[in-house]
Amino acid sequence: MNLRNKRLSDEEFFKLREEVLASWPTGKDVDLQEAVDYLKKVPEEKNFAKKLRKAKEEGITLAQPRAGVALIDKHIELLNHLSKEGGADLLPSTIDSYTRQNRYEECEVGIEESIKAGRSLLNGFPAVNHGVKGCREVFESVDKPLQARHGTPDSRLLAEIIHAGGWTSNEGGGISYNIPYAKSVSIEKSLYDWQYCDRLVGFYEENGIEINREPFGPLTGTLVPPSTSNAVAIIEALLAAEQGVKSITVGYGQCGNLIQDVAAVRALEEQTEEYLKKYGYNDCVVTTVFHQWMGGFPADESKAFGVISYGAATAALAGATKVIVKTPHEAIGIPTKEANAAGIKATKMTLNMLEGQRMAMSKELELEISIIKAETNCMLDKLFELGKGDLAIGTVKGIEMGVIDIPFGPSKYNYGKMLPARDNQGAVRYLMTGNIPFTKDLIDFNRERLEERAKFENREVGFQMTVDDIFAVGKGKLIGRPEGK
Amino acid sequence: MNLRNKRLSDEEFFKLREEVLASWPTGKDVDLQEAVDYLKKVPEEKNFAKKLRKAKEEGITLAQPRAGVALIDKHIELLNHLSKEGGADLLPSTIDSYTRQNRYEECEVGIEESIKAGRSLLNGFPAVNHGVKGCREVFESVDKPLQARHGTPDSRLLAEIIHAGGWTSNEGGGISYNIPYAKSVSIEKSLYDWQYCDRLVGFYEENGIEINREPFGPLTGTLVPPSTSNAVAIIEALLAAEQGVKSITVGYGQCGNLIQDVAAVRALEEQTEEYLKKYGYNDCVVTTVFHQWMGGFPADESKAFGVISYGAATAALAGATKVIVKTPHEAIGIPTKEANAAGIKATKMTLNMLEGQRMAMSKELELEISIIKAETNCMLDKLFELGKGDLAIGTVKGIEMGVIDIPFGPSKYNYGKMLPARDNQGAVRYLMTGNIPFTKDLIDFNRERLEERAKFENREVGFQMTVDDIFAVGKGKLIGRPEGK
Amino acid sequence: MEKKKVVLGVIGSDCHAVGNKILDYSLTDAGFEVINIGVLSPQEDFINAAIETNADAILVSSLYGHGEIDCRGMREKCEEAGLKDILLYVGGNIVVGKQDWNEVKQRFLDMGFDRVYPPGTPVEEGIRDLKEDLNITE
Amino acid sequence: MEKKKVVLGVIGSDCHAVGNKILDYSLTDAGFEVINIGVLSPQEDFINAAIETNADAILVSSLYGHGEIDCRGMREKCEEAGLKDILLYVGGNIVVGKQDWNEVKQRFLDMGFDRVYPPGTPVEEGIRDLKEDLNITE
Ligand code: B12
Ligand code: B12
Repeated sequence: MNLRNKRLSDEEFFKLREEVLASWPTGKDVDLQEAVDYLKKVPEEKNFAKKLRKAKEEGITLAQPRAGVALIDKHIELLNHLSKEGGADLLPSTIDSYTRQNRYEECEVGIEESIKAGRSLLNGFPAVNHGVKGCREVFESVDKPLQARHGTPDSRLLAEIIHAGGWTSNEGGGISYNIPYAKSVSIEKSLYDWQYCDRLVGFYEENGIEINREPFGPLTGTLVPPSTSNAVAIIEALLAAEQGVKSITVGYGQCGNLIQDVAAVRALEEQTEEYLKKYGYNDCVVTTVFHQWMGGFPADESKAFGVISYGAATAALAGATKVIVKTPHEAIGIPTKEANAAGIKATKMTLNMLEGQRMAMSKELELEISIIKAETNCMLDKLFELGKGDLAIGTVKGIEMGVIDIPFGPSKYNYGKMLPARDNQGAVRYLMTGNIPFTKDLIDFNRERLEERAKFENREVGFQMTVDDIFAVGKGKLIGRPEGK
Repeated sequence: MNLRNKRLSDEEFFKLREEVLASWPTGKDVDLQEAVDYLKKVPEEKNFAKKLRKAKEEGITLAQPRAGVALIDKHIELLNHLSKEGGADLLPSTIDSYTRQNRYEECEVGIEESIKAGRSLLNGFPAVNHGVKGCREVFESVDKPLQARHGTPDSRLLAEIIHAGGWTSNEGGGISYNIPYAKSVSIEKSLYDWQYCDRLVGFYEENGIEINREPFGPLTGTLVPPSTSNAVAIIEALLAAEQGVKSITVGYGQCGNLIQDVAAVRALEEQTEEYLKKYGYNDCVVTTVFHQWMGGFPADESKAFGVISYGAATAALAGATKVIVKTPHEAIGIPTKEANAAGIKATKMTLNMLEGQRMAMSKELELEISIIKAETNCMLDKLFELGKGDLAIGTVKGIEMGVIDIPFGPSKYNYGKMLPARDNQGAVRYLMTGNIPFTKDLIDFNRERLEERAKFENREVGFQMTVDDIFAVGKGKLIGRPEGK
Repeated sequence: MEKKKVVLGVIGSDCHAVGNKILDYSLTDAGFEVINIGVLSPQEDFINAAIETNADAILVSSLYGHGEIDCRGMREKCEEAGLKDILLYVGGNIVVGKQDWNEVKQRFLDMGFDRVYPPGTPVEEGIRDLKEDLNITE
Repeated sequence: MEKKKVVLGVIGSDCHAVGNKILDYSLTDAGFEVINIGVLSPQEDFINAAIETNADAILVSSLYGHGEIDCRGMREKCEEAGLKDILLYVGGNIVVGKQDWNEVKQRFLDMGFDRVYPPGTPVEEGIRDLKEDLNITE
């Protein structure tokens, strides 16, 4: 492995490919040329990249759920319910957690036990085990574009199987599907493996098949400051573009302060486009995805509807191309198909009421956008510097040094010294910056905002705020204030 | 009856009072002096006016449901459920429709049949029939301030009974509880009867009891342009202030375009305060109430949650002092207590997430505020002119002439030539102004906005837009566009 | 062909006017002669209007929940007034709360209504049924 | 008094780290010595850590839904490894989906867990129980 931000050569790619396909029996059924032919016949409205581009042009926000169960027939039933009853615009297949760790033997156990128990014992669809045939069966039984959503550091075999299966989008990236999802996979390894996934998409693009790629925006879903997730999204977009990816959806997870959230999406879209242009990737279509609140949810279903709808409203006002939908069961467990459809319906109703409405520009919004962009630039500039111009190398070094530092990331490769907390309006700020190379102005700005809250709450700025904020939404508030405040 | 905008003399008031109390047997139990003593003992947190003032100072938005059933014990059970399980901040007692028409005999039938059937056959709480004693029983069994919410052109006896019963707020007004609720009650008569209700509150104020009054903002709840409902609210505020009312909550029903809705609430609060000052009422406390969407609802409960939460978010961003909550049963029928609590919980969750957040000022918001204020001024100026300075007289004449014209008002005293429709962003505009005395600039502005929509939809501006807009929200959209648009 | 006449109104102490205005507009548009007695109308007003105009059908709306009380005995009063077998429809939100629709429907059929419509019924459905019941062919 | 030792971790292929970090922080704060093996931990890692440190209790978190598969046989493995009667707690979102809690609890009690916690259990509750079960008096 010799990681650089450079398009994998055909030689390297096809050599790796042999290993990849040999790693589990279903790998041998992937035939790239046959897959290209298959994908050429996919109608326009079932192609993920095309549907996203159209939505962007029309200025509308599409709704997409998360969903996946162990068995093919149940999975088809589920997806059709979400499409027809729920009104989903885009369909997912959430992949189970064993597959994410490449533990396909355990998937077999999960599949068998699910058949026996008559209910899914897996938390997602084990696409590798079901193989190209199974994936196509699903794809041919639904009426919308399909995407794999997972959290897999090494998703090379998965990518081969789902794309050959007709699924025209894959979520993930070398950072975003490592640090929140793994403990001991090096960044070098996961970036390299995701170059493979991106290169595969690049290969399809060169053969006339549009396939969408989506870095996972929310990361740990827990108080991630916008500039941190935006920086990661932009890195992954640049790395993907280098491998030939053309349709890129950058993502962001709702923090809860409306102006900050809108600013984050706007900054994300603009900066992604700027960086892509700057580094010579001129023919990418950049779209955005907004994730409804990704942290701990309230257990009460009515309250959950409030969180869901507020997220939908924010997505619309931000002008995101799509929104990922939560469900009223979020706090408890994987939703039933009914609960999942309910989340989509509340979302779509809200989107429909806000169709065509955008948050107007204001002094406050302008300020937030400029702060987020400045913070993001600090991180990205440093990575390029560390990599002497090579972003892949810079990223490995930078994450090791804490230039990018993801709160609550379980990976041992994460620096883990940054701490976030909400300010007095609920915007997520940097409480401790660890090694993030911010300018003094930016550090002061973050600090001042937190001091304002501390004063209001009559306590010190500190880790207790972070802890309180983690539980706040679950308890029915945005900001974790002391009792009686 | 000699209607003028002049504080009723004690002589006139107490003479009328005899008749009023004699109109139904429970009237004789109202003893004003005893009521003052009773109300003096009401703790601060159960006084409506005080709780609203505190919320305004703290900049928070309170949530209040609508609810009422025929029998006292069931009504108490209902209110306690909404307070404890739902988390309502303020409690209502919605009055049944027979009481609203002063048909107390039919209430008796409804009460009896409800006992027999074991379910409420009345659509609200018949407070007059239950009398002071019944109202106090309710009040003493709950832990929050109580308000009567109804739609009664002549609510004099009702007002006497509820206030003596410890309920410290009364909704309504001579226009807002006539035109949407009656067919053949003259404006002269209803304004006069509401002067009585206001004077009663003034009497209490003079005796040291704070009581809140709330003109009914949404009127027919169906595409009412902001300036029309704002004008009515300001008139009723001025008329109430003249009778000695000090705590006034002006209201507005959500139209659905976020900027227009926020602008409407801001304009309403500012202009009400301006007009009160201008006419010498310097010690009134003005608060605002935002009604979640008052028109036809979607029957699907998840979609209803979307509408409810979006309304809650708008209320918070507008900075309204309270929000009136809808329920997931809205399209079908009076909600169960569980459904009602569910609506409150979704609302409060949304309010909590937005606590302290306000929509920032922008060019767009500024424009909307200025349009609404200009339109409102056109109507109010004309009324003062018609009344030669007397607003009560001017209002009677003005409504007859269509200076104020409420869409879909069933009253024969309503002019009925104005037609509203949504523009291309969903804001409600004047399609036909009838006799409303707008300047040419304002008429052109409304027209241009509608033409923009017509162009987009490739059809003419016209009544079909209005019809389509009436059904739109029920069908899951804000704007009633032709198929495929 | 002569236009069929329908009496339209909202019964009892009910003030919901929007649906009534839409029904008036749509029925007229569909070729009926509409006698609209509006909101807040007692049974007697429906019956008198039907007698005066020799109407073919009475369309009762009830939105506010008291429909069950307000509609009782209406069929009998029609008969007494000599309106034999006049078509009697009712629609809107005719009872208090979310109740089992089949039961609700039966209650109103038992009262003598020919057709009973659930909340949110599209106008087109009422018009289609009217044409069928009055043997109108386009 | 010597600190009681608890092994803490998230079992199986589960990466949910936030609750784990909070539990670590709170247990330490409450006076326990915490051996936190973190996320993505197989049964063996819990057991080895408990043996190495001579721990008093093992606290298993499972959030992602595979808890039922991942926890099976854990009590037996403890016994085999010589951890006789070690306290075994499990909590989080331990099964797939919203299921009847009493049934779920029974399933895990039958597997040999001493205490089983539903979603969203406050940390304080776990700490209170630990103190009770380990006879810690403040
Ligand atoms: C944040 C989050 C994520 C983040 C996690 C980031 C990270 N690395 O930590 C991300 C986005 C990466 C993620 C991924 C996934 N997630 Co997740 N996630 C959540 C979420 C929203 C919040 C979890 C959280 O941090 N809560 C805050 C902490 C403080 O609370 P806690 O974790 O519940 O822990 C507390 C208590 O439970 C208790 N506790 C926990 N363990 C124990 C043990 C004992 C003994 C005791 C006494 C107490 C106790 O104390 C803790 C501290 O207070 C929950 C839903 C929710 N709760 O709202 C879903 C949820 C846990 N995730 C779920 C799933 C399925 C997944 C995925 C498989 C993706 C998918 N299919 O959607 C992947 C998992 C990948 C993997 N390999 O594990 C499901 C689990 C479903 C089920 N059990 O049926 C949930 C419930 C959502 C849902 N309803 O579908 N997730
Ligand atoms: C707007 C509205 C109001 C406005 C009415 C303004 C006005 N003057 O018109 C205001 C705010 C004043 C109001 C007041 C009240 N309302 Co109201 N209102 C509504 C609301 C939101 C929409 C009604 C509407 O205009 N729909 C649009 C029109 C086009 O549709 P429609 O009325 O349903 O009529 C269509 C069809 O039903 C059908 N149809 C109707 N009749 C018939 C008859 C036949 C034969 C056929 C074929 C078809 C048919 O065709 C019509 C045209 O398409 C409904 C709930 C909802 N639907 O979302 C509640 C609702 C009707 N109101 C209700 C109530 C209870 C009241 C109040 C008593 C206050 C309260 N307790 O909350 C007062 C009534 C006072 C009184 N004396 O009547 C309840 C009735 C409850 C029940 N039946 O169990 C409802 C259902 C809300 C609820 N869930 O609580 N209301």
